[in-house]
Amino acid sequence: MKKIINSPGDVVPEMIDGLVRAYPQYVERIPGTEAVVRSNKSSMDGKVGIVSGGGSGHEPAHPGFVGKGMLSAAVAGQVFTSPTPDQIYEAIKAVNTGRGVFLVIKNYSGDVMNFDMASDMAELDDIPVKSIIVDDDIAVENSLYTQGRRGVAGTVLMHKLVGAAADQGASLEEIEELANKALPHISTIAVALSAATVPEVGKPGFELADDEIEYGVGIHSEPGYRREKIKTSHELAEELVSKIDRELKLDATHRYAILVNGMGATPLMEQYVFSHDLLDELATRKIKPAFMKVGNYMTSIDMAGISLTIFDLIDEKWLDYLNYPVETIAW
Amino acid sequence: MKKIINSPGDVVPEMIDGLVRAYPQYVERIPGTEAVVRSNKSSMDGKVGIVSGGGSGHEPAHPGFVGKGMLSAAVAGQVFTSPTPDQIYEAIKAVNTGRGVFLVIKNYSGDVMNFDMASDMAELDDIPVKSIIVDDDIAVENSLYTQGRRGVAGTVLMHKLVGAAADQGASLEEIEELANKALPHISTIAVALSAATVPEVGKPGFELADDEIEYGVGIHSEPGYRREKIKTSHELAEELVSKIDRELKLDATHRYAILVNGMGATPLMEQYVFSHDLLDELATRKIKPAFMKVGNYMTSIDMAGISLTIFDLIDEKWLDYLNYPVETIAW
Amino acid sequence: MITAEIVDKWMKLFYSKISEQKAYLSELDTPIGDGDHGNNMMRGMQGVEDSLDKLSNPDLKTILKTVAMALISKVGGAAGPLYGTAFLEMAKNCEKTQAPAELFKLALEGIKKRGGATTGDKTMIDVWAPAVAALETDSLSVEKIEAAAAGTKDLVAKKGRASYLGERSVGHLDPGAVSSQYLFESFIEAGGIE
Amino acid sequence: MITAEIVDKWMKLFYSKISEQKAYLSELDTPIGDGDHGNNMMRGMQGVEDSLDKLSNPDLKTILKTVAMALISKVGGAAGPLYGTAFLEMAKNCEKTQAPAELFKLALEGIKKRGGATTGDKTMIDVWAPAVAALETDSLSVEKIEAAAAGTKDLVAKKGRASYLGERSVGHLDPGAVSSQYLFESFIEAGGIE
Ligand SMILES: Nc1ncnc2c1ncn2[C@@H]1O[C@H](COP(=O)(O)OP(=O)(O)O)[C@@H](O)[C@H]1O
Ligand SMILES: Nc1ncnc2c1ncn2[C@@H]1O[C@H](COP(=O)(O)OP(=O)(O)O)[C@@H](O)[C@H]1O
Ligand SMILES: [Mg+2]
Ligand SMILES: [Mg+2]
Ligand SMILES: [Mg+2]
Ligand SMILES: [Mg+2]
Repeated sequence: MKKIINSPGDVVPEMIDGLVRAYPQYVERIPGTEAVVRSNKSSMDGKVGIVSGGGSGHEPAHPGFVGKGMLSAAVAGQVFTSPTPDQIYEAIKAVNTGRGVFLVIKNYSGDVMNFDMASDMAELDDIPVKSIIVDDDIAVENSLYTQGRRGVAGTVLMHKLVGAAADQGASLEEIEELANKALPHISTIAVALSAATVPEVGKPGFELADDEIEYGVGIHSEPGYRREKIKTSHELAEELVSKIDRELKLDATHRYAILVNGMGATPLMEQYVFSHDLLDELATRKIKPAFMKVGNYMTSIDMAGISLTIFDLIDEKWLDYLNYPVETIAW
Repeated sequence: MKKIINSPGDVVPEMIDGLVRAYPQYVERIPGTEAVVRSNKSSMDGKVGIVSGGGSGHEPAHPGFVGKGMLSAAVAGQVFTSPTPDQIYEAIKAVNTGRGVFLVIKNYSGDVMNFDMASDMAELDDIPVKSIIVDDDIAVENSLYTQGRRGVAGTVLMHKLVGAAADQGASLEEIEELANKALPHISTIAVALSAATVPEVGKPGFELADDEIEYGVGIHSEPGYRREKIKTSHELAEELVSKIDRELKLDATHRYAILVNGMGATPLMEQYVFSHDLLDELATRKIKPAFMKVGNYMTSIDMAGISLTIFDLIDEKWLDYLNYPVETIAW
Repeated sequence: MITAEIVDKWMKLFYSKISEQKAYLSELDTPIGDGDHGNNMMRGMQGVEDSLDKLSNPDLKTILKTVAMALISKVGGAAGPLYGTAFLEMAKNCEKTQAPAELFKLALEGIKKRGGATTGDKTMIDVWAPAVAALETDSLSVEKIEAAAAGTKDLVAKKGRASYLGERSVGHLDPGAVSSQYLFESFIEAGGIE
Repeated sequence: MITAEIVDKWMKLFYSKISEQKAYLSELDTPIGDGDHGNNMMRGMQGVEDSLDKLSNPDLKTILKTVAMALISKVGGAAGPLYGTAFLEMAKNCEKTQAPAELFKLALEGIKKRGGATTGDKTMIDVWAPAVAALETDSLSVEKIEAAAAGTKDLVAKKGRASYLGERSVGHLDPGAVSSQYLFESFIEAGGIE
């Protein structure tokens, strides 16, 4: 493991420290926690607070999305480990201005349980809390009898959506409704060229041969659905689009938002080449995205790979929410 | 080599295609070239045009910085290879609205010569052209008898500066003066953990052992000044700051802008940890930056490593220029 | 009869087992999880140790609650709320009963409620449930616990990260089941069932 | 006497040498440059080939200018403007003289002016300068050119990317000198000095 760090155990506090000191205009640390909150406090007045977070290792998610128009606070756990309820509870308290707090949770047992416990704590303080559990990763078959699907890059679009609605004055109930309505229309699928190395573990989460890729991996080195010899960007685009097509039933009369997300070690060069093939692939289905972003948004430390998120904008307003101006480090 | 590409020879045109189609609101391709120009044409009216560019492989530089308030156009050469004069000439023509065009060139023989030839061509059309040759990389000793220093991440701050001045109506001469005045106050130094792999070459530009780093590498796998066993982030910050200190003579009464730049494969996690140590290191010198950015701005394909740029803001206005709002993909 | 002294001894023993097996637990978590279970438990037990150090002569409720709060605020991930809830349930109920069978049963119910998993889902519950059953018949033994943990190898994961693997989770021990094995072994060693 | 036919033959021979040595030239460019010189020259010579294919019976000036423009618009990097300028200078002056010594001398001056380098800076000039001198005394030979290219090994680079290495550039051949070696060898093979 070759990384620019000090002690592996200090990565999270040092990273949060570096982030808040580099960008004091956007975020500050909630004292005694690894959570960050907007510096622009007045931007939260009279608005529903939006709190997200999860394990670290997904930078710029989640602190990079804290700011006017998007998240109110973000809580960082240890690397790939859900934050603890006490920290989430502090974040909830820090952003509550009386209209309640909405939690954006990625669907992992740990995240769900810790955020749940934090909600319980907040309710004892009479802070109204509602939440959405994002499960956009279609690599895993959905089932009532299992944990269900994972929350991955599509979560960032959810942040954007509910953040914009909150900034425009939506109520906690309206935000919950918006989130519930949008969720089934957001699908993500990834492909990995190499796995992430958790600093405290010191070696990659899985091994891929020099010419192997794996479809459907998660953002914590969770295994995917198929391992293959490396394919061209064009073939990857075909595979990922067809997987999402099966889920969302892509329709030339709909409008779509696209997020091409780099996993951390994949340069923009490759992300743009992939975008070229992706847009060609969508064009064969007569689809031209109404909104698109390409870059590192929900990473997996130093994993090489890419994820594709497609969001079916069945509601007029959703595109406006995506385009709504924000003041964050990383959107 | 494991990359998300099609044919190595097609990387540049496909990448530019992906970029312009993903972000039509910011940029469009100049027909028949690998150059991109602002989509917002009226933002260039009555303003000096700013053109930059160079070899590809530095994404988001340079097309990611095209937009109102920053570059007017950017020309992309083959990977790590200067663009040709005909393409630069097309970009100059595309952005000239009568007040002339300013070129931001990184100090490499190839870039200097090709941009020079393009200026000659433009002068035949009576387009006034001036330029700055950025040489911020202090890893190389400066000398009149050699090529001099390389242009690296500090170039992005130069883009920001002259772009803001142009947007505010500065003349070609004023922009040239600004660039010349600012240049000596921008210093950059890098450290690499691994080298970049040019797609057409297929293997890394140099080899570093599993526990080795190299100080002072360039953005094209040019060798640096020292190879060592891997150090902590804290020690790296010490080394890089002290190198720049020797050059800029850091002074607690001055204001500084900082750019922590990831080389492509280094995750934000490490960049923020490094920022933490950097800010501590500056604090021992009683310096707190007036402006700071952390992220991938001037990359070297998939090189792992980081560069540090410090910009001594001796002129009041420079901070305003850095903070001036822009409409680009990547600033 | 669970006493404050037993809990104190139990936690020390558990801490030392976790320290020894930290790397092994994370390794178990690698093929079917995210490779951090050992680190998570280690961080948690360090927190428990630190918190218990600050108590002098605590009563049973205080010590159980302190363990719970340390685990909840230090472990994170899935294991934190689950182990935390287990101890919280014991703390809540230890004034009514100090019988291991009853307290562990309530703890197990807390785990089930918190995580929504049940027996056979290839989680820590597959150690907790047989352990509670054995406690109820006064037949808890190291062998039974080990067998229960070993038994998770053949199960298909239904909850937690391992569930994303579906059938491919078969053939691997569940890391949370193994850490729970250590928990019960430590409890026995601490004299909890004497 | 340089003629259009000789240039055509010359370029075909140069193209085939570049094709053969593409990987080798990029390899030479790796320790002291950025590893692309072979690719750059290959792209350029493909461009030259394509452009020349479109000409029918060109005169000397047209063919030289076509080569120049193809190199300028296809190679990029440092080599593009330098080789391009060399052929542009020949094109500009080939109506006044067709003597190799004179045309190559003007080309060399163009290279020096464009790049600001001089003899001994470990660049292509260290092949061009001795080649021109030999042409002037009618003594150009493959051996002399090879020796000139080989001689760049001992030099310290002062211009181009290799200059960033300073003393460490010693011990490596200059890639542009080697491609220039091929250029002059092709010229001899094409009958340029007969
Ligand atoms: N819903 C659940 N119910 C019971 N136990 C669970 C559940 N989810 C996960 N676990 C247990 O937690 C263990 C993983 O813990 P850990 O690795 O610390 O957390 P994470 O999965 O968040 O990284 C699993 O091995 C399993 O025993
Ligand atoms: N200023 C210069 N004058 C003459 N030749 C130069 C100069 N700079 C570079 N060269 C030549 O160009 C060669 C490198 O060409 P190439 O690799 O194609 O371009 P780049 O360095 O831009 O990648 C060097 O080996 C050297 O011979
Ligand atoms: Mg975890
Ligand atoms: Mg080059
Ligand atoms: Mg785990
Ligand atoms: Mg080169």
